[in-house]
Amino acid sequence: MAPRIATSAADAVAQITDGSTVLIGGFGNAGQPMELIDALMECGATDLTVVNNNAGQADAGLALLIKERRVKKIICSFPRQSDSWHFDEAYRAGEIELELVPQGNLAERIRAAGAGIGGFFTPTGYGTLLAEGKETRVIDGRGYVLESPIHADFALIKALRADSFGNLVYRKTARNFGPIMATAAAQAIVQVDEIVPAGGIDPENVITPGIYVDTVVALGGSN
Amino acid sequence: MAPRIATSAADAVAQITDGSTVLIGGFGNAGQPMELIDALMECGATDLTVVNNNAGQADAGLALLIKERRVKKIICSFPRQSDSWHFDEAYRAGEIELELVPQGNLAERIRAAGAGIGGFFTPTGYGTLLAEGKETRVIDGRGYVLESPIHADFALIKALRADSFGNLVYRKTARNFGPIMATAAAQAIVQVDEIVPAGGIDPENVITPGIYVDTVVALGGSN
Amino acid sequence: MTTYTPEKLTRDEMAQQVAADIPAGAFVNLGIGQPTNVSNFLTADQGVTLHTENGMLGMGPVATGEDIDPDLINAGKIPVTELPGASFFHHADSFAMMRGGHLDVCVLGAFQISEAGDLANWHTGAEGAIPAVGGAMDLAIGAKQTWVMMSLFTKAGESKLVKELSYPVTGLGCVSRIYTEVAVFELRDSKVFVRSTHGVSFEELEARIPVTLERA
Amino acid sequence: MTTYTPEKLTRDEMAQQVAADIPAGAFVNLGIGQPTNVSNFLTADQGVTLHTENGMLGMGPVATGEDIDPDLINAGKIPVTELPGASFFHHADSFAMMRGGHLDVCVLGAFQISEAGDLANWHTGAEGAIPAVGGAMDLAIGAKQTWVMMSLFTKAGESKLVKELSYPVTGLGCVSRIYTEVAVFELRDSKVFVRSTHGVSFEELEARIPVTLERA
Repeated sequence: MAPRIATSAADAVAQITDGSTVLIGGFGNAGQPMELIDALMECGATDLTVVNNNAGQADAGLALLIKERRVKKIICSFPRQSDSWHFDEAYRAGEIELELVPQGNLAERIRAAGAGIGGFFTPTGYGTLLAEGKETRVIDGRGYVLESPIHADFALIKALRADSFGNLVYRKTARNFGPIMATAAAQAIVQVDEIVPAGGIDPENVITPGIYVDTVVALGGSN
Repeated sequence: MAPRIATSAADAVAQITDGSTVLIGGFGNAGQPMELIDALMECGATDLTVVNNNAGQADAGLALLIKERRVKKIICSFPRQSDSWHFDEAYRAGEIELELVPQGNLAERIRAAGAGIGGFFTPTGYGTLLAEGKETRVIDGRGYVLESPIHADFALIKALRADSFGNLVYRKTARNFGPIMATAAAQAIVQVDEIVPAGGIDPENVITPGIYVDTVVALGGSN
Repeated sequence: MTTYTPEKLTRDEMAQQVAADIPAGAFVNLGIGQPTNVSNFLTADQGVTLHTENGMLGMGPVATGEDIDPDLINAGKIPVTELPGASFFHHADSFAMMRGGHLDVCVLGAFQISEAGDLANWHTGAEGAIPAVGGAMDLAIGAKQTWVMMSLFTKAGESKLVKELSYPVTGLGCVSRIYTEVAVFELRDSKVFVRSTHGVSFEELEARIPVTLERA
Repeated sequence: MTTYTPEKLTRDEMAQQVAADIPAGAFVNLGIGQPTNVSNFLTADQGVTLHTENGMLGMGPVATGEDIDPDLINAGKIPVTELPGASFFHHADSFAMMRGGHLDVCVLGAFQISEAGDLANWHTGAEGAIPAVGGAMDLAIGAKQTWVMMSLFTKAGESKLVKELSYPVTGLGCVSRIYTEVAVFELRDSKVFVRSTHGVSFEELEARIPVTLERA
């Protein structure tokens, strides 16, 4: 189905309800869907489980969601940064649950959810604290940890351009988690700079096929 | 390392030795590296394990390798076709081993090898003859089979174009197994229509990054 | 309500029924053989997107004449065309799309279906037969809904809808709808509902099929 | 032979040594911090391709002025440039490249390394510390060779090369080479070889390090 074209970021995230699991794209500021995160802040949904590489920076976006205690749990690889003070405070107060995942396992677990894989053996993390309590196995002499897929209700993603069928292209390292997060969420909500007609993206160059995209909002862009 | 630019298909496959495991791309004729397969035929390597979606058709390419009993084992999803008479004869004579794998598991097993995954739980094949003897597990109410990666010594792949760093683009449904096979082989050998200078392929549109490509031969093309 | 028409459905009428049942905007994979014919009855209004497991969404009609391109084929290795908004992807991504439950409907042929929705369509199990599976097992369990098109009876007159499969299974509990020339069935809650009969009455069907049938 | 120079290596000299040791044509990931400095000493002749785990091969130097593009950053979130022949890919593909053993060399910092090549660099394990791992565990075990750059002693004068880790492990048995200001070590066959010493003698080093050292 062609995606819904939302009229605004607020309209795009309107279906996100309390208790949802939300994948949020981006690595640093590159690919971060800032307007969608701000709209999520404004829409009031709380009790969220958020999956992102980090746990918010400074006083914007995800950091504000955490400050307002709207995130009950975060699954991420790198929460501790020089400007992650809102997470730090919530964590030290015991008011946010942290599931720490090596970055590559985080990516592969998201991909597994989208790909219908029930679990996979990864060498990353074997023998470490982050494998404690997890099933392990030595295969051909190498140690592996069994990791499970991360399914989500929603994904918030930033891409460069969509066509009217929801096919997406990204820009440089802003691609990062977007393509896999789109596959792992029941509803993928995407902000783009522009929407072009079907046929406006070469089929050879589509990075995220439209089948994965449910809602698109065009917000213009700085590029 | 920039790939070796071979002077001919024969030169490209010259390192393939007896007993090698060889991934061969293509689905039907689309993406089939016919010149590389012919060169493999001529180079004399025998006792091969071949991974391909099919088991050869008519009197060309892989079918001839099978006819000449150069393939001791084939891993494929669909050996039986109206024109797979050479495979049929070798199989009925007990002169070729067949490992039959559902097509999606075949693809995922090849991807797993390239991605350093030690094994994965797939729902495909659960409860069927093709899961016999394999570990199974019910996860969240759904049955899964544990499948293992398929590593190879060589991959023979057809792409449309390479740059001098080995970055590849494919053409339409000829892409099929090429990108994943390139990642799963110790040596990926690629035939292309043309080789362009570095910078000749937009970094956003690269399908196979050059890191996976070891040997490239330009053979011109019909397109 | 179980509806009735006096004539058996032709193959085209079966394809037409399947096409009419596909929800607007659905992503659909049509298996090789009879299911491929469904595409001829999809309307532009429906906005259905066709997937082919060899790496494409937005597949168009079969290619003819100068449009034939050996690099653009469907899973049956027939040259096809591409529509605006199409996309290409590699085999692992294509089967991830199927296995991950992203296709709405997949339409397949079958040797047998059990009342629990178990499907057999890949292997007769006959002595000396060379097995081949292709994408059958991925298709069977991948889509949100798996529908089957088949003739209801074998040439010997035996029902292909059975209590338990005698052929090797392709996928367990995956079939939710069966289109045949004499009836359309819906499988849910471990029951077999007869949506319509064609050229036979519900009672005649009951007499010839070894599973308990429910009126829809 | 274990070589000797009278002066300790500066940070730039350490980076220079690492750069000189990287094989021509290698695919390399340089970790955040000191390892990033290695790129300043790679020569064009070497033809080394840099990977950044946030989805790029063919990374160029740090971007300045008008070349700064917020969509083109490295794993340290610093704006960088792209070289001809670069490629972009998503996070799962990028970490598959690492985990699958396709990178030749990865250079990392460390808190501690054991004589078996176990690496600790992600977590001090200190009370109240907020753990963060990022790509450290993927990098440690992913590349064909993992090299470490660090000062050999803590501020308190304790050796970071130890018999067994006291810090939480990042990856087991993964480190094959250690570059420090006073010595370069090669770890193989469960032994620690001293390739060179700088400003200290082999014997002085032996006295300060709690593992058995071998002459190279």
